Amino acid sequence: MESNEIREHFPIFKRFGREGIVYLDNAATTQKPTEVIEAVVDFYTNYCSNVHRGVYRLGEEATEKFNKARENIGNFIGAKDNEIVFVRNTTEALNLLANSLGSKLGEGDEIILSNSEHHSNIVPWQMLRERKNVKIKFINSKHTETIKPDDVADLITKKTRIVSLTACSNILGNINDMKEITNVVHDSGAIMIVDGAQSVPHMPVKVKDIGCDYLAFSGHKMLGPTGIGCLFGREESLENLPPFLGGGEMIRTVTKEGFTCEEIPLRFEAGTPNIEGAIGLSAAVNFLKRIGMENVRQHEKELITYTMKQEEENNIKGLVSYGTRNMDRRAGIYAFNIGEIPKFDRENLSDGNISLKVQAIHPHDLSSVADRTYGVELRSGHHCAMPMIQDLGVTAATRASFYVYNSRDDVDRLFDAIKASVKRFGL
Amino acid sequence: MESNEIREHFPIFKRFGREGIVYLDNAATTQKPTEVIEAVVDFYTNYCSNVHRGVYRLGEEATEKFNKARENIGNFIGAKDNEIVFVRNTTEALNLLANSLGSKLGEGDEIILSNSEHHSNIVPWQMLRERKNVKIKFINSKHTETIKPDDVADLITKKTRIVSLTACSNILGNINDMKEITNVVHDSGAIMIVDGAQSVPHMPVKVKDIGCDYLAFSGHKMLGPTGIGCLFGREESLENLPPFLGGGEMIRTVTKEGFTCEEIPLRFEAGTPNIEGAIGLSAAVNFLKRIGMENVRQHEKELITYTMKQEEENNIKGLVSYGTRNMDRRAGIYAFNIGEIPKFDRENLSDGNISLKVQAIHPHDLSSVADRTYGVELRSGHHCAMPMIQDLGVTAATRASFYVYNSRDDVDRLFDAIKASVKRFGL
Amino acid sequence: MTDDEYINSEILDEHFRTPRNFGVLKDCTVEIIESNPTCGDTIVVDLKINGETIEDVKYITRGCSISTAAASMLSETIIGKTLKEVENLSKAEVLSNIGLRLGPARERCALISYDAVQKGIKKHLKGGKEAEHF
Amino acid sequence: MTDDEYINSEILDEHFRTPRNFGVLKDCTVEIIESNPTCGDTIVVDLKINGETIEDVKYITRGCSISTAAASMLSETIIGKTLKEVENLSKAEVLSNIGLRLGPARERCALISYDAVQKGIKKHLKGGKEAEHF
Ligand SMILES: Cc1ncc(COP(=O)(O)O)c(C=O)c1O
Ligand SMILES: Cc1ncc(COP(=O)(O)O)c(C=O)c1O
Repeated sequence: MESNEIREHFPIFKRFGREGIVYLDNAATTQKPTEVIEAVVDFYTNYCSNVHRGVYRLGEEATEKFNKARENIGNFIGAKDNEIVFVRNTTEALNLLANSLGSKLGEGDEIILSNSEHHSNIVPWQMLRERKNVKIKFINSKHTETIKPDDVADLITKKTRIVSLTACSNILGNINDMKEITNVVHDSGAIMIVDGAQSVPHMPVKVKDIGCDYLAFSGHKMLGPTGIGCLFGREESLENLPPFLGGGEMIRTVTKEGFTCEEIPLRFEAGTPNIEGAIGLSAAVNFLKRIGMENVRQHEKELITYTMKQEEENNIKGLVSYGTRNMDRRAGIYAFNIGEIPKFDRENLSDGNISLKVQAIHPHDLSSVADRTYGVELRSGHHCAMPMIQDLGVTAATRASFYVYNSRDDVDRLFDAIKASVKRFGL
Repeated sequence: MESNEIREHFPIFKRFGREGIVYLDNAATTQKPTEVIEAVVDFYTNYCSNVHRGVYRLGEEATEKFNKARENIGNFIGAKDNEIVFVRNTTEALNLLANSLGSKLGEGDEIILSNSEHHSNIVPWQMLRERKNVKIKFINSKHTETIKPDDVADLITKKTRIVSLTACSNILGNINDMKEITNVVHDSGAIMIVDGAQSVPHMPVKVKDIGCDYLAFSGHKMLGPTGIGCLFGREESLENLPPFLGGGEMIRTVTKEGFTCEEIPLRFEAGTPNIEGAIGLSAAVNFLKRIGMENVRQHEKELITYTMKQEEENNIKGLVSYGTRNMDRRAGIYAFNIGEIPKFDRENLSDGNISLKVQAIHPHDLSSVADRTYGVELRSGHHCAMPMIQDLGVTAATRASFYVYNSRDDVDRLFDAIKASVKRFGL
Repeated sequence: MTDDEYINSEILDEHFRTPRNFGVLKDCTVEIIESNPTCGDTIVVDLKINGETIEDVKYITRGCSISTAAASMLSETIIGKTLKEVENLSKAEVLSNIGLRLGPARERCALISYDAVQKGIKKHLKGGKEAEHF
Repeated sequence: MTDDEYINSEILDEHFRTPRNFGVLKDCTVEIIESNPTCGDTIVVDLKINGETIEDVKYITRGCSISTAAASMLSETIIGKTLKEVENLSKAEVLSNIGLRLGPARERCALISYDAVQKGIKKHLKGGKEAEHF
């Protein structure tokens, strides 16, 4: 399918029309095709019921569809169905791991992260540190460089228990080689966790290829509903993982004295799950399979390459952009600034030092103008990656991120919008 | 609205027709009216975007609708919007509390629960006990009795920190007087948590009336989507509650060294929330408001009273039912058995003692026959309340549970279905 | 499962009302207690294993018609078989023996005895003898 | 906010390009550092309070046009006012001074200086003097 043909499947683009909206905030969340919406409505209309326990027809149908969804999503990343735990989102998956793996860690054990992690792959570990006094080490890569196996190897010690890294940075678009990194990590005996929030939606991902122990991703970033995401864990890994949330469905028996657990993956799914979420995500996976993940990746690579070309040709004064320039390792994510507003530094803000007239357009202003002039929807701010924003030495950035329905026209409109904001707010 | 008129709003009943289906598993999950389905589809079609940060029009609309949903749901239970935390379900809300309140407890601190709690109000506390060596005490009420303030007072000691009780048992239908119980608990200085999974959907509930510190409920049990639920916490209580999950949205700043938290309620909502879930639940609340919660309660009280009458008139051999006979304190929940299969007891199962021919119909068989003969959808099993099932001395029970769209005809069909199962499996 | 199958199945009735090999094996080699989380049913399975062969099986259950009938049929299937043969028995075969199309919840009822037997063999091979308590 | 309002607002431009009372107050009574979680902007507000009156205000921000202009307008509003008067100033008034219809995210930009000032007054009343570090 071409991007134009793909767009036809998305009611929101029909509603706003070609001129109305250029949606470029796909790293935050994606639009939903008719196929996903219909799968959700089908559940409500034809077989709405709780899952797992009902022996009546609605309950059986709901359970079957729910189980099939798990199988289908597992298959998408090359996993068995019992290796897929349904969670709300990537964030919950990583918290589950920080808690359940964390319960086995002790003082001084080390966890390795990187400076390009999303907050959801930082804060859960910092919270664990508060409880357990573990040590967190950061790989500090330059924004132009992907994370290399050596960067990890350099930090590994005998005390390293967990390495948790994003497969693709949501701000730089840098794609890290998780397979090679996993090898290094496993050689040291540590556990490898991959934050797949920006990789699973955008490129072929097979867990057996990578070899990682765990992989987390969110449905809403891959055409699916919000409120549903997955934690993949290798069967052996999940078998040994202590439960996280307790309640219905995850138990086998409960007495006043104690409880015994269900088998995996149900052991990790306490309470009524997001049933239509799982079913909707499965429909999204089918949609992506029809396009083909190789094609998704190819399409986005072409768009980001075209973006680089447009950046050069437009030669906008003060424009700075971030991320690797190696397009083989670059996802469809484009973060930039028009002039850089330096990061906040109390020390430097004494009276003598105040230079009000920073030669820059604040990302919020840029986004608002882009929206109001060309209907271009951009994200501005810290992108939940404050440590990287800090390392870039800035206060914020503007980000465009592409998906299957975007086209070169959208990139052209992006640059029109940037120019409009320069016209409005340029100093 | 009459139940017939109400049914018109539910596409699933149109699809199956009056004769096709009698849905009586409402304590597990409820059907969804067109209004809820349309609210969800509207999000996908007209303003699909992530919330909180977008400064473009879709993002602003999504954020506004999401915030309005929170306000509306809060208003429904008499709470301010910042007192409503969005979670997946009741189970997650109770786990959040067991973790966040639990982090402040120490060895020997006491928690009071009851024998009619759902597993999701037992297992999280048992998991806390594993971590912290706290003590759990159970109120052991007879199934014919609601929980009385004195039952709680009897167990309270100087070490009691938390009392967590269901406002309405999901197996007995007993409605406990949470206001009086809360008074007793607060007099002792302990924290009062109410499991509102079966009360908020079925009767007027105002948190200021009850006076409790926390209240948990699930959207899918009150005409809303799955994957969305709420934890209400009094402003002062939430302000002092440590965060649970870490990640995006719940932070104010993140550096490699540490993080600071957002204000309540966002502090407790890490990662992308279930946006359409919240919006759908708000539409469900509007639907319930139109009916009026007094009317909902009155309708269900009439149905359960009628059920008692039918039970008497049909006089089915071996039928035993559970729960209080005081209809003022009884929700629309009817758990019963045709003959009681005794609970499993290894000691009693020596060769001499084996009596195969238990004079009983297994609840699974009853449910299957009810479904296949009269399209009556019942739940059978332990209803995620094994301790109460154990105290009833049985292996399982069958349960019918009513909601706004059920009618006396449905109760008649229930008894037809029971009689059909006696015909098929009666011994 | 169509109405007819379930409501009228004679084989189901047969095995449910007069289950074969019901009871306790005093001289069992291995005993397994397995419970069905769907409804809290519990089954006790006693296996008498001699070398490579399952010489005898008895079980106690107060489960539903399907779990009782499935246990009864399974007991008839496995007596006299080798451990390997029983280990190779697939869920699909067990379900097809019962001959009813079952939904996911009732399938669990039909397979609880199968799960217990498989666990029993594993336990035996590991040298375990004592009963597992829950 | 319509296109015209935001794109052409003269008052926004005025205050953004030449913000009033920008800078540091060496002899401030209380200083507050507030950050906007939406985009990581940070504002430092210095208040000089004499008895019941706010005698002077200065602030530093490198936020967007709206947060800068809002801080500028707010500083003009509160100089010379009593603490009570400022405490009674509502968010709605501040937003209406700016005169643009703002979405929820930009509203936070417009209110960061307001939040800082309110916190500053609270801190002053509690007797706090040192700067709050983040
Ligand atoms: C009293 C009670 N508490 C808690 C729950 C758990 O609800 P959920 O599965 O939505 O978390 C239920 C649902 O069955 C319930 O009835
Ligand atoms: C790399 C990465 N990790 C984690 C997340 C968090 O995803 P969610 O909000 O769905 O939990 C995101 C989303 O922005 C992301 O880009």
